[in-house]
Amino acid sequence: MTFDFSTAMAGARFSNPILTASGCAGSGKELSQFFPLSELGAIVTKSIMVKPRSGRATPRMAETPSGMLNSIGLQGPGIDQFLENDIPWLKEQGVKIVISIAGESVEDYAVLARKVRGVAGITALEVNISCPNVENRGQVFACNPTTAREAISAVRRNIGGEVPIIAKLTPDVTDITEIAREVVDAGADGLALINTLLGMVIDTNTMFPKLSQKTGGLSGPAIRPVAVRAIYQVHAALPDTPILGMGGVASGRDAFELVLAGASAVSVGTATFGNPAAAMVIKQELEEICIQRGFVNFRDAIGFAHRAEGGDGE
Amino acid sequence: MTFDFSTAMAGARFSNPILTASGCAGSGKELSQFFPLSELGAIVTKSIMVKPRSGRATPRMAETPSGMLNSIGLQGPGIDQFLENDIPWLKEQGVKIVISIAGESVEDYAVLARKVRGVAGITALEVNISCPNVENRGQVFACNPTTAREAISAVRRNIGGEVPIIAKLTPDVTDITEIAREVVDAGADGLALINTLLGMVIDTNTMFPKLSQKTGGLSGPAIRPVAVRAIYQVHAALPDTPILGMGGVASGRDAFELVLAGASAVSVGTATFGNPAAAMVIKQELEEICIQRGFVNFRDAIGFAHRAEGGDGE
Amino acid sequence: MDFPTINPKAQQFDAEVLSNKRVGSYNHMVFSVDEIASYARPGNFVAISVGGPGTSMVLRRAFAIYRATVKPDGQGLLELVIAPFGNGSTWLANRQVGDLVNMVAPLGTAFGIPTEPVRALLVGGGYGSAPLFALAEVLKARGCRVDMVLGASSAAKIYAPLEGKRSVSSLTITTDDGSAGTHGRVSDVIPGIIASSNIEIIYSCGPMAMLSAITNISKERGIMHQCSVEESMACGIGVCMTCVLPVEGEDGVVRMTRTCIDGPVMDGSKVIWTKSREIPDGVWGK
Amino acid sequence: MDFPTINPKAQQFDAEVLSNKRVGSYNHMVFSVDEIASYARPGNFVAISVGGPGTSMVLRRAFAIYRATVKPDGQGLLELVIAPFGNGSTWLANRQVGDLVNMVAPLGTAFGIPTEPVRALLVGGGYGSAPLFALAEVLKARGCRVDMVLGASSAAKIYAPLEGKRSVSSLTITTDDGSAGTHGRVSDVIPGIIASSNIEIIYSCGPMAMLSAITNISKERGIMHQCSVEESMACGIGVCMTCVLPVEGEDGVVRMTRTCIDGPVMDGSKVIWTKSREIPDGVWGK
Ligand SMILES: Cc1cc2nc3c(=O)[nH]c(=O)nc-3n(C[C@H](O)[C@H](O)[C@H](O)COP(=O)(O)OP(=O)(O)OC[C@H]3O[C@@H](n4cnc5c(N)ncnc54)[C@H](O)[C@@H]3O)c2cc1C
Ligand SMILES: Cc1cc2nc3c(=O)[nH]c(=O)nc-3n(C[C@H](O)[C@H](O)[C@H](O)COP(=O)(O)OP(=O)(O)OC[C@H]3O[C@@H](n4cnc5c(N)ncnc54)[C@H](O)[C@@H]3O)c2cc1C
Ligand SMILES: Cc1cc2nc3c(=O)[nH]c(=O)nc-3n(C[C@H](O)[C@H](O)[C@H](O)COP(=O)(O)O)c2cc1C
Ligand SMILES: Cc1cc2nc3c(=O)[nH]c(=O)nc-3n(C[C@H](O)[C@H](O)[C@H](O)COP(=O)(O)O)c2cc1C
Ligand code: FES
Ligand code: FES
Repeated sequence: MTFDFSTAMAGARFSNPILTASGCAGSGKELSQFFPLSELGAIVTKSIMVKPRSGRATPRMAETPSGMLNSIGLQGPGIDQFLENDIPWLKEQGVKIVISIAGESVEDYAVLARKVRGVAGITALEVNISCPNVENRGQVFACNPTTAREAISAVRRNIGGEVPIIAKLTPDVTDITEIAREVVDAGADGLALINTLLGMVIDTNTMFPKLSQKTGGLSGPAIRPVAVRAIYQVHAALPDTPILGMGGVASGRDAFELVLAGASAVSVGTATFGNPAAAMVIKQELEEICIQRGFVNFRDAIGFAHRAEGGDGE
Repeated sequence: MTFDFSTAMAGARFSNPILTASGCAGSGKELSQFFPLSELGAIVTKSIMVKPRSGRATPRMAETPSGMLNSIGLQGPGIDQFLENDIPWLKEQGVKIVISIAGESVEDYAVLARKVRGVAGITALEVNISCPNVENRGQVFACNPTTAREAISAVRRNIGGEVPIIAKLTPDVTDITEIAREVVDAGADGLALINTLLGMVIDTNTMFPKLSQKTGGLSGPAIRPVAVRAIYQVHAALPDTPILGMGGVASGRDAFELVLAGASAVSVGTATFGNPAAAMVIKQELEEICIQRGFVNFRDAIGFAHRAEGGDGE
Repeated sequence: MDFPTINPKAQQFDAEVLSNKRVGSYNHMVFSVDEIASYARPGNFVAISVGGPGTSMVLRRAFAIYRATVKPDGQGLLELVIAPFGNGSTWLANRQVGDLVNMVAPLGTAFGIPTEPVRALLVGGGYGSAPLFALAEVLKARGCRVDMVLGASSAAKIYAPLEGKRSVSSLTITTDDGSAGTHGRVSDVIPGIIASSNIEIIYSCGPMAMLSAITNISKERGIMHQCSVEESMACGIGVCMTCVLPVEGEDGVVRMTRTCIDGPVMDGSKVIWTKSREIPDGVWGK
Repeated sequence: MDFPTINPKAQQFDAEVLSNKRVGSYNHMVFSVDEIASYARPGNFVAISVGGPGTSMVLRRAFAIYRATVKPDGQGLLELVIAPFGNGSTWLANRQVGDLVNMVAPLGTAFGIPTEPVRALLVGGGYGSAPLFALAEVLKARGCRVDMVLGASSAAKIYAPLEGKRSVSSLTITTDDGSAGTHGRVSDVIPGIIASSNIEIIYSCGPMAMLSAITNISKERGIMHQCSVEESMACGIGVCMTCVLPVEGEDGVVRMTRTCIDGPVMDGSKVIWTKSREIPDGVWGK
């Protein structure tokens, strides 16, 4: 029997469950030197905003134990240039495309959704709501049930019915299931878990925070236990909502861990910085593990850790 | 000029700023085989509850990248046996003692505070409010401003004026400064930051969560960037409230990082598991770094990263 | 009150690798130490930091002491048997002669040695045989008869060096796949040996399921059973409370007891061998 | 649109350590590679994963290629000069002959080589001298006159091997502490050399403050300045956006530009050498 490695999220279908993580795959072209992008389940683009953005000043990163901090600050060309330049090239590669969008206001999300709506061949929309809301004292949309809902509603109203919406949440909240319920209720078809954790590194030589913006987002294997917990909790609370899992996945074993917790597909972020071919290695290892554990369909492994514990030796 | 390594927190004075972290130093006796406890700024005891507690079933731990998960579940003999057996021995060692208490209800905190009030020679009380509140659907006290306040108020009303109260907070909240303000307002003299992050590891062989209780607390260097961020934020918000910093400190450099962020003293937890003498190594390294950076008083380094950035090369 | 504490001889030190040889599925490693070797008793273990500078592994790994000797010139030797399994043990097994590793040793309780000569059965599962050979020598020196049963999943996982075999009167091997000795588990052959050799005490070391099965056999027959348990240990020195088992104390109360301090060698009949993942009813403080 | 992408010759591979020698404060390391060496140009760099299995270091480290050669038998050699500094570079400097390390190479832009013979000044700070010797050879082969200035905090931090010195017409050394050469900074001696040797182009590699100072000197004199910058890089292959500098493009617009793809070699006059920690006004999208 051949193993069926395909997966689906809210109508979006992927030939395999390994995707890139937003902001960790450049424009796609850079990675295509190491493997054909079409080997990915899909590429998730960097989060794109309405207007061009310089991002933050450097230093923008600091390595941390089993992880890193970044404060790129969503550098990018803005949605118009992005749709004109980046998307056509990606389409030529035959890779499924998930566009990630980010806004500074509810209206931004509405504008972005309308722009994406007009583009053919987009498999899904990831809505990064872990951004500061300039209209609300810079509080992150996903940190507040109301603003999280408003951002997702704005996308829902403007995207039309074709493209599934995946809301990307931050783990920096007291109860992530509360935010998850809220955005699903507002029309999200799926959830992306988790974005980075807010962290800081102080340079003990200069005795100032290392990053120019002081705080940054913590990613990498260090945060994997937080990702697994968040995915497990949300999958338990909303078993019918598909989850795109991410956070510290650096091997097939790690991806499998997120899948068992409830992820229908897995994004690879920081691991690509350490190994340009990480997504391909992870994909192959994950397939091997699934087969070794006796799964015939990848989809049977999703959320498998939630089954009742047996009495036998377990 | 000799370096003054002493520090103080809300009236409690320590000959040096290196303490153990609650739950990471056994009864003290075990560590005393590796160094005289009196070399510590203070020993912080495991969190003690009103009644004897078996703690959680095993497995209680899982190693994670640059960290570990634990779900000890506050195993302990209960406050009466603890005060009778553990405390007298610690006093003989000439080490300053910080008692950590943990309750399942507001009344528990009141009872524990009254019990500790009667004991002479206690330098401070650390109040672990990162525990599930059985009266509130098991929600952790420190996750909710109201319950956090109630627990600390109960301690404040019952402890009397002698022993400073240090409230220990969890980082698993949307805004830690909100909780910090609340407990300081309720009478906490200082804050202990941070407790562990909620995490999970799934055993990819059994395909079940590795810990018997599924989730556990993430500690170790992996979480240090979160600790530094939390300490920095809270020190900025409440510059007059002393902070006992902790979270992933494994070297003098790490301790210095937390001090620069705003910690008046530093607790060493997980590092002791990897190296029984960790606290002593860290103490010596921290002293060397402070001197090397030109500090004459340790206390001048506290929160030093908050100064205005200079124009020079920095 | 005299509360339990760690092996009073325990120290922390760097030890040099003197030899590292592959034996079946294992690495037999010899470390140069000082007079600390003279304090190690059969059943004691060492806790080693793994991974080197920049490692992501924050916890020590525990290994049973296979043999501890002091040479005439005063040099101490500690020998371990390592099963390269995950990142930590693999790192250790890859150390080369001349490398230093940081150890805390000796740790934990030792096997109790009877004052009179007795007929003893030693049972080891996998690398659980490691501490049994030194024990066998001590028992022989006391005039005991020593039978041994070693079990593993397959032949390569039986650790039974020649010089070790010398100190036992009989050695029975079982493998799950029949690739060596009797096809089956140690518990299949133990009752027969107890009967034929008139065994008075069982010493065991291996997986928890094996120790639990042996406890059943020994309890039925009223035979003493000292077992070396293996719970996940984060610190090895009694400060983390991760390594506990429900064990009945002298006062009859069952407490969650640290196996790194009150173990690893414990009286099998006092351990409550429940399924893990549950606190049995009646445990103090449940 | 043809958007910038990574060095089209870049590949990922394991390379064996052939030699590792301490030279002053540095380790000169030679790696065995295949024909990839023939694609490396002076200024290109490699990105190496550090720490080995179980490491806590998740990011690659970038190192300038000191020399890339292909032997007659087809074996390629890549040589690097490593300053053991933090955990990553120290790990690398501790690799032994025969060890394998994982590399991505060649990466980034190379120094532009003039088609006509010109009078060139090469300026290196610390290990920034590494890529300059191969550049000097190429320039000499084109008939250029090559002067060189190397600066460092002290003598041990000047990397200037004998065979390297052969390809330059003059070598001036400066040290901050005066332990070798002129007491001072490279920027103190450069104006004099420019004047006396009639320099037409400056190539530089070293700390950002040095590159910025050289840009001022070259701009004043209308001299071309190609510099190899060193921003913290998380990936080295253009996917993380951590390594950016504000750089003026051909369209006159200043953008935050990736130094791992559009650099490390850049036109000094196009870089906006502000204080770090600030986005200069006028940058696109500020
Ligand atoms: C008292 C005692 C004696 C031991 N003696 C030996 C011996 O002689 N030879 C030998 O090869 N190994 C022995 N072990 C097991 C050894 O300590 C390691 O658990 C094992 O080598 C796996 O570690 P790892 O780093 O390779 O695997 P990893 O998977 O990286 O281990 C991860 C973590 O889980 C813990 N862990 C996982 N599984 C177990 C387990 N079954 N038991 C205990 N801890 C676990 C490890 O200690 C570590 O903290 C002993 C363990 C104990 C407690
Ligand atoms: C294009 C380029 C070429 C380089 N060439 C050389 C060379 O030829 N020889 C050499 O010894 N080193 C070179 N470096 C520096 C090298 O990449 C490492 O940054 C340096 O060795 C310190 O790493 P570490 O692991 O020892 O220190 P750590 O402190 O452990 O480094 C931590 C992290 O910070 C980053 N980082 C910290 N400081 C710097 C810095 N000043 N510049 C860049 N990244 C930094 C590192 O990349 C790493 O991710 C080069 C860097 C770049 C970007
Ligand atoms: C350098 C960098 C840039 C990122 N940019 C984005 C982004 O633009 N949009 C977004 O939703 N997440 C962004 N992320 C978060 C990742 O997509 C991912 O959620 C997170 O890093 C955790 O996964 P990892 O541990 O595999 O990296 C970024 C992460 C990094 C490290
Ligand atoms: C095994 C273990 C047990 C702990 N027990 C307690 C406890 O009883 N009370 C408490 O307030 N914190 C407890 N903690 C949290 C630590 O005190 C500390 O806040 C946390 O581990 C972060 O510091 P570290 O990274 O240095 O370990 C425990 C942590 C560990 C790892
Ligand atoms: S291993 Fe830490 S208490 Fe036993
Ligand atoms: S280092 Fe990642 S984009 Fe340049």
